[in-house]
Amino acid sequence: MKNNLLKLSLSSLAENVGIARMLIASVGAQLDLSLNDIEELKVAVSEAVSNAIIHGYGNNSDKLVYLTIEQNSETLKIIVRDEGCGIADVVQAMQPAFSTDPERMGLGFVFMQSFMDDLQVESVVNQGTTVTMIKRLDKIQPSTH
Amino acid sequence: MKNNLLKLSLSSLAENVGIARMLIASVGAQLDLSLNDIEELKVAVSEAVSNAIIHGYGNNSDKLVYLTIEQNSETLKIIVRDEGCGIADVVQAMQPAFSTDPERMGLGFVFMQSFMDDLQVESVVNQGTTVTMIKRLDKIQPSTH
Amino acid sequence: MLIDKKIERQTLLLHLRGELDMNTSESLRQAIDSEIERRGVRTVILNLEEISFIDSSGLGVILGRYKKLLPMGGKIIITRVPPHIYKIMELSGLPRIIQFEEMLGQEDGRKGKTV
Amino acid sequence: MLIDKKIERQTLLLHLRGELDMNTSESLRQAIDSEIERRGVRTVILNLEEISFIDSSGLGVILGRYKKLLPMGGKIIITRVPPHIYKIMELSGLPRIIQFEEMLGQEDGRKGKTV
Ligand SMILES: Nc1ncnc2c1ncn2[C@@H]1O[C@H](COP(=O)(O)OP(=O)(O)O)[C@@H](O)[C@H]1O
Ligand SMILES: Nc1ncnc2c1ncn2[C@@H]1O[C@H](COP(=O)(O)OP(=O)(O)O)[C@@H](O)[C@H]1O
Repeated sequence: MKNNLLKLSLSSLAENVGIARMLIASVGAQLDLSLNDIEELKVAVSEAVSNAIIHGYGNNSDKLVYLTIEQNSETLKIIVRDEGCGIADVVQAMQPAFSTDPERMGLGFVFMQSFMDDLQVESVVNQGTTVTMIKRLDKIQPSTH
Repeated sequence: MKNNLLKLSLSSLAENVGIARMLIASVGAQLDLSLNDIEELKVAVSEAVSNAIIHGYGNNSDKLVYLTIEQNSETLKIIVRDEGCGIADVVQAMQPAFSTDPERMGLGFVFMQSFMDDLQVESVVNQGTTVTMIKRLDKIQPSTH
Repeated sequence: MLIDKKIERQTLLLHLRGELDMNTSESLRQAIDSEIERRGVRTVILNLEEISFIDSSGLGVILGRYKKLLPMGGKIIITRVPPHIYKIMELSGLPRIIQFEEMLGQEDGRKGKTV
Repeated sequence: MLIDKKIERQTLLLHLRGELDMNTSESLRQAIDSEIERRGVRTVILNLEEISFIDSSGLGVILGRYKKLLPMGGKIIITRVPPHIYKIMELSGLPRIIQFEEMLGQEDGRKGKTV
């Protein structure tokens, strides 16, 4: 499998979250991952892109979210970046059930963490947030379908 | 329908042509275009991205192809750009059945032209090619399914 | 997402189709809340059989409806959840709080546990 | 794309599934050419019933096989083309050169013209 690089910048529209998921699903299918692994990658990407739109940009649709997918033989690296409000306390933000929005569950980072092998969050207040997630491909069983 | 901007840079891999098609198909579905219109957009994008990989980059997979989709209420603009070998004579290249590859049909530009309302090709030898295609959305009947 | 609605007395039955994410969960919230307020609905049954995707935005709206109905003496019941959707729900802890019925099996349509 | 192969004497029947583009057309070319060369196949029948996409790369490989078989006294026949795929093929002029059989109708599976 050749190395692959896909970079998608997308308007911060709710409709585009599905497009971001589809992109990672296609890469997962190219890699012949199982449906279960693809499902998990979709959830992780969905959470990170939703956070960028909802929290980073406060649902302002004029902004851009940056999704990078970098794949080599060992790893699939997914980077979701926004140039939004940033997170003052990343450790607190990543706590299960912590949310600054009473209507939300505070499970976004929990899902990203559960479904990926590594999760890094870098954030600067008023400059933006970068979420880097890694899935190790050498640990994954190839799909049997 | 809000304006939307999607920019995808993708490694010049044959596998990625399907990803480019899927991106335009998703945008078409968001816009509630008919299956027939979506099919035509897919062919146009497929031709332009294939040309960038095959002709622009001579199938060298280390390069990047740039796909931009810009949508407002009146138009859907699709730009496919490469930084490859360029085209010396664009008018000749766009002739039906003209191809520099004896195994190919020379129909790529014909398809792009047939399926889009406007097609512009700019190219500089050794610098690359930019194909700009426009679909007018005000002319399209909304889908009935 | 498509929402198919049926109301019988104080029970609202919603059959959902498609993806339940930040883009679509708002319309689910509205569909439920408006019936609670306008028609006094107290039991909401969500048939998730044809849901193909869910994330924390979708789960949040379901939990939010549970929280809204509870003090009114109402309840929410989730039925016919496909296995891959159930996995995500389990991770969120929702099945410990909300009533699940008629679970769908991995391969066939056999009935599973009724919590 | 998946290629399902059957050979009977000098006839090769290929049932194709999926998308026929620059990524997959090369394997179709190889599948046909190797049978022409190794087993002396002279008639190639392509069943396109389950092809969901085609562009000029896919059409080029089909035309190329036609050109290869012609001087050998061979031929290529295309069967069961879905309407939206046929539209693209028509634009390329392929149906004026290559034999099409058992066309699929717009809605039902009724047989259409046999060119
Ligand atoms: N991209 C982001 N920009 C700004 N704040 C963020 C971002 N992502 C997450 N946060 C903050 O972290 C908190 C927890 O995020 P998360 O675990 O995804 O839960 P939820 O989205 O349900 O609130 C959010 O409530 C928000 O305050
Ligand atoms: N992105 C590109 N970079 C360089 N040359 C190109 C590019 N796109 C098209 N061409 C040239 O234009 C010709 C005609 O293109 P097209 O109509 O798509 O037919 P085909 O791809 O079948 O050759 C090609 O054979 C090639 O020489």
